Amino acid sequence: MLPITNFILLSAVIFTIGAVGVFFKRNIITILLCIELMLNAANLAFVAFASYFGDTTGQLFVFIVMTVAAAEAAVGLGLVIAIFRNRETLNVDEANILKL
Amino acid sequence: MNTTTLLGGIIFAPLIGALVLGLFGKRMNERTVGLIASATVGVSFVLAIIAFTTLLGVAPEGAEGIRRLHNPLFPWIEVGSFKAPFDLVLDPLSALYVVFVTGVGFLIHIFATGYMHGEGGYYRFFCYMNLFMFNMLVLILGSNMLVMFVGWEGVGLCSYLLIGFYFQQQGPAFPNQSAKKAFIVNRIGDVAFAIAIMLVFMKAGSIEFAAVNEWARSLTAAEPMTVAAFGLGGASTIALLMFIGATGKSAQIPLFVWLPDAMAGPTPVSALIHAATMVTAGVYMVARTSEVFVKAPSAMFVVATIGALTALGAATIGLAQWDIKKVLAYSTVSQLGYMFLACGVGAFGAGVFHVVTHAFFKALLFLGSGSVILGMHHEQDMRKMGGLRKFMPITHATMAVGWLAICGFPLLSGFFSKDEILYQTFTTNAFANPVFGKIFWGIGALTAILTAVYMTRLMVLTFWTKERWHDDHGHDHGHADHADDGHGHHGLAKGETPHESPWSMTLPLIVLAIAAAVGGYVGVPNGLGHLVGIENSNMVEHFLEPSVAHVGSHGAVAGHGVEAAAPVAHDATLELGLTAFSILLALGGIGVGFWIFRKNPLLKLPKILEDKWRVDELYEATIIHPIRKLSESILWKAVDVRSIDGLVNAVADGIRGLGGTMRYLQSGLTRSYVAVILLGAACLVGYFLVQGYVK
Amino acid sequence: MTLEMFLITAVKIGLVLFIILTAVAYLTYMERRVLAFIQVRLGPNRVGPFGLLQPLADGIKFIFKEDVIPNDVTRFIYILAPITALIPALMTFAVIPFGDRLEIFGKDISLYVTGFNVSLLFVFAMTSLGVYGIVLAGWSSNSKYSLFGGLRSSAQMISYELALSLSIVGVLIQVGSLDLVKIVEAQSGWYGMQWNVWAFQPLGFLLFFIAVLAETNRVPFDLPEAETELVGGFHTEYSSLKFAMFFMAEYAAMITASSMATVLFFGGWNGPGASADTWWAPLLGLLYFAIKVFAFLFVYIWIRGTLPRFRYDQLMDFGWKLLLPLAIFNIVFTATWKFLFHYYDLAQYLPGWMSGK
Amino acid sequence: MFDAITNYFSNLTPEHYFFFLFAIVAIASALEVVMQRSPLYSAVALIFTMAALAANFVLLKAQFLAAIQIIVYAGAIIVLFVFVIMLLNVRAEESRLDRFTALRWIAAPSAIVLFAGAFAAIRFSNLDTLAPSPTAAAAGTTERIAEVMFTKYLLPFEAASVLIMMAIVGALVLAARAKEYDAELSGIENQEVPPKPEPEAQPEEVEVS
Repeated sequence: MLPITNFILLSAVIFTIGAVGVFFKRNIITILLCIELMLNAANLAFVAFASYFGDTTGQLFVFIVMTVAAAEAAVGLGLVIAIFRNRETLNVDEANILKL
Repeated sequence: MNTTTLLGGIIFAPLIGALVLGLFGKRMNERTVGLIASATVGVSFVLAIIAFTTLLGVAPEGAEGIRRLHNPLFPWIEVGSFKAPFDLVLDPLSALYVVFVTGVGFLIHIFATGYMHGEGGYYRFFCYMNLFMFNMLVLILGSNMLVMFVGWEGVGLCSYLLIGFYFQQQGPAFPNQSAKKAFIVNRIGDVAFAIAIMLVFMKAGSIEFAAVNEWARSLTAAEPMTVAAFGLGGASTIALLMFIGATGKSAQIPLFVWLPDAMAGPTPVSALIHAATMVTAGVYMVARTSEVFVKAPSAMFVVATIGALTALGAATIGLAQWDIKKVLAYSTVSQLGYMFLACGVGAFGAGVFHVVTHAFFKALLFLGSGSVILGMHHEQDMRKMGGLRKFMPITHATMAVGWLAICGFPLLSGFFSKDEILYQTFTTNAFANPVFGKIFWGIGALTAILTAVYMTRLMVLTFWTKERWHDDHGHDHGHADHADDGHGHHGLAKGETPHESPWSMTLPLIVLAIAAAVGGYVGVPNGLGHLVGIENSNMVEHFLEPSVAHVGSHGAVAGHGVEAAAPVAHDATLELGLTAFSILLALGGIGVGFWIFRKNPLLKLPKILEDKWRVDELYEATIIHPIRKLSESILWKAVDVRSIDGLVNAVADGIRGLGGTMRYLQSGLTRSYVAVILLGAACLVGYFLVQGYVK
Repeated sequence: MTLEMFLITAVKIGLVLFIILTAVAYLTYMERRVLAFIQVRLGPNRVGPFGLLQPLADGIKFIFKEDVIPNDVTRFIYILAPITALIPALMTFAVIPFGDRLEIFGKDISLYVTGFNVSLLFVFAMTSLGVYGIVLAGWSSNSKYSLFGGLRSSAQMISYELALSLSIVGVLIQVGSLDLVKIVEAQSGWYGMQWNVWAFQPLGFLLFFIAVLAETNRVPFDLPEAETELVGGFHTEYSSLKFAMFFMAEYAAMITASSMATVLFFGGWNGPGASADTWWAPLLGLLYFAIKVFAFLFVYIWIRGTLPRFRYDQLMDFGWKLLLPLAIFNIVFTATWKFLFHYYDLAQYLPGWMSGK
Repeated sequence: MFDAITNYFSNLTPEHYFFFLFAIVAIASALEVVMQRSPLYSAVALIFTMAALAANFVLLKAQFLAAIQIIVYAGAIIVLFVFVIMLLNVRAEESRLDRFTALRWIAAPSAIVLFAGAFAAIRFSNLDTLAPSPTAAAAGTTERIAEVMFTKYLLPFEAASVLIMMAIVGALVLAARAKEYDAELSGIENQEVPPKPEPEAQPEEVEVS
């Protein structure tokens, strides 16, 4: 049987990739995608621990995380559209004024 | 514990009715609305009867031998050891209440379909009425104090909505003002009740009625009968707080002022809520927790005193009122005082019995007055009535039954219950000094005479003397003083005569008249029963025995209910003597009433009585006015404006200043934020690593 | 996993793929013939007897046509899109229970490829992936018609997927399982009175069927490929085998939808004699399943021959303001019903065939 | 040396192979998400990551979550992303000069530290000794999740639904406000509303033949 470290390590790798992506990308949509990546990495860790401890709680957290991700996508993309309408760009560095 | 789902049906039938009417009633015609409203309450009534008979077949359980039906609905609030499930329980006390509440409620609903004919907001009225029935039944059937509190507040809300039913009318003494008054006065009592619930949980560890009574029983001895007992936070304090709650709901001194004003609502509301059912909730609560009261003689003394004073005071006011509904309202307050007097001297069974008989005859009287008001085209002033016997024979006959019943005319229902209360008061040993019992009996007897007098006055003025419909007399008191039923035009026009009401109104009157006449035979006092050869004829008290505590004439002070359940020898001579005396009182009162008002129906009584002892003015001067002044000068101008606003503004200024400096951190560059977050995360991970390494 | 099981599964996969692809091919034939009948035409009748070899001819044509890839497309995604459309559509058949268990040469073989405890969710997962094929095709083609088709498609599918998922929750409440085999088994008995469509999900079925029409982009919800408005919608720029893949994906989705309707609402393989204890009973069940699926496919074509197309705003209003509230109402209704049965045990007052006891 | 490698491989079960397969797919597609210039490619790559993770969930006996992962993430969230990308018709990231190169010198080391820290934490932990739970399969069933969700974790569940509600309202407000902002940007709101011009005389109907 696989040791749990395999899954946790995979989770850590994906999380780091996501974190790096959030920092290095300039396109807002890609940044949001990278955040999803990080959330997914966390999900994997949750499920792994839930499975190895035989406890449902971890799986439930994944459920909640998915809810949060859905909410984040809805609001985030709403913001993206708003920014794009006013700025004609999706570069985060351009969207540096609080007032749209 | 016997589990059933019947009780859920009893409470939910009216709720469904209220929901249907509230949501869709606007599009229904009157027939459908009336049908739905009456039918749902009818269903409740039938289910209540079934539940009652089921209960009779249930084996008694526990040391107290209480029969119980239990219907758990859902777990409601659970915090730590505090549990308040939404459960319903039927025991003898609640069974009796449920049956008469649904029964009387059903009749009044039928009456109202006729009475409210053609009113605006017909469906709204019945939606509230059904909602009221739901809440009242929750109040009665709730298995713990919090569920009861839900019903308690619910009936308060419905009462508010229904008193203010004609909210369009504007003015200082008009329905919306009365509704607000009722609501606010009730809140005072509710606060006390809420505190009592908390205190009970603290002391007894549970708010289930069964557990609370168990706790009270387990107290070894009653607390001493002193004023200091209230400060101990024990049974006396709890009992007193609950009683304050009861004074609010049941209109006792000092919180009785809302009930007469509540007559601004439609008459069926007055009959159902402000005479028969809701106002007896206080008595119900006291009886429910009677074990606690038994352990607190000083609280019992307060209850009896307040009850007796209320009974007497309200009766005197009732003597001088001109508005037919006001007379009945003060009569209700007075009779409620009687019930509390009974509870205060430890005769809880007699008190509850009086609740039942009173529900019959008072509902009958109110409905009769409604019939009169409708027949007189919304005229409520008795000075403009008279001679109605010819025109409204059925109303007259049924009201006469109610009149005799409330006066305590022999062999009618009021006679039995009132007689029982007076006898129990006379022989009580709930108090250290038996003289108290005799004093209370004296007040009760005086009240009984006064009751007979003012009720006779009402009948004489309304039905028997010459017709005064078109007299100009009586307009001097102005319209503002008298709550009419929402019609710009009221009173009879020239040439009109009063008319009898439709069958939908007279039928409930007849049924109630029969109930008021024979309803007392379920509780014939044991002495009288003995006289005609029937032992233990007081079936009601026998039925209630397990579920209320016993003290006073039946057993030692603070005796356990079990001991009291044993048969006790009666002092038959004393009881029969007192019975004979109360017959004399009733007949005497009726006679006096005839003698005075027959000749001189418009006799003016002392102004202070007509002005209701000026209690409202007293409250205005001593409580409301000072509070208003205090709020204005100190709370508003000093505390709110200076301190609170000042504090808030200071905080706001400080934060603005801080923000002014901090804003330079907000570059607006998302990625710099991300970098900081990343740095922070890395620092955290590093910290934990180092810490782990050090370990 | 023994070699034997592996082989059996492999054979089953092959068989299912073969049957489905053949069915897809002949579905096109059936559609053309039935439409022709509705429109008082003849339809294809030249290739082979009654034109029965027409699908074969079409297939050969698709394969040998020139595969045009326009210059300005996003190449990788352009090629990926038809594959993304077809594969999930075919993968759903892995869990659809066509029939009961069958005994062959003493071996107990289930008449479905595989089954597990959340197979219904698997079907939904796969169908929800199907939208990518269309969206990616629309985006990568670099053509405004394709883009509009893709946009409309994604909006439409997101909207109707909600109603679709909610419409079957009633069934799930009643059956209490996400396993398609269990759902079918729960509908056996009482001569079809236990089929969910009567007991008690008629509204659920109606909503399901309408939502499924929209999910498969069929008339009257065929806005993504409305040929009169958008030339051809998302597949305007596709030709040859890639176009054929979209075509196959759409028809496979239709078969999936019909199968799901059969499984969820019409008792799956159940029918008179299908639960008998004989060797041929499962085969009979298979036949019943085929007949029911065929009936739904016919209704599909019938609707296409009869109804006009929705306008875009009507489509959105219909989905959000009518289907969704009705689906929620259906759930509340079913839950209340189930609760009442559970709590008050109303079933004891009903005749047996209604309560299912 | 050679023996060690053969030993290692001979000890592998099918689960190992599946895990490595999906782990490689997940990492590769995750890298692709970050490295692609076009958001759409990133989104497509993310679908693959999701699918690979869903497969990992199945390995961990969380079938319900695996299905939900595909339905919610791939079927709804990423579709939303793709929809927005299409709506705005975003092609590739503009290759304009990065104005804030200095930040990289903070972030890159931080990321390395982050990963190194996580790796070290896993490496030095005793997680390896954690035996798989025998109740793992029972913990992942729909019934079990539902039971826990609607009893013990009802409050978080309700909180999450409130969050979704707020997100809906927020998204609606953003979408509805957009017009107002447009008006504000073009300076219309500060001007007097010009009187409605009289409808011009309709041009003569042109005969269309």
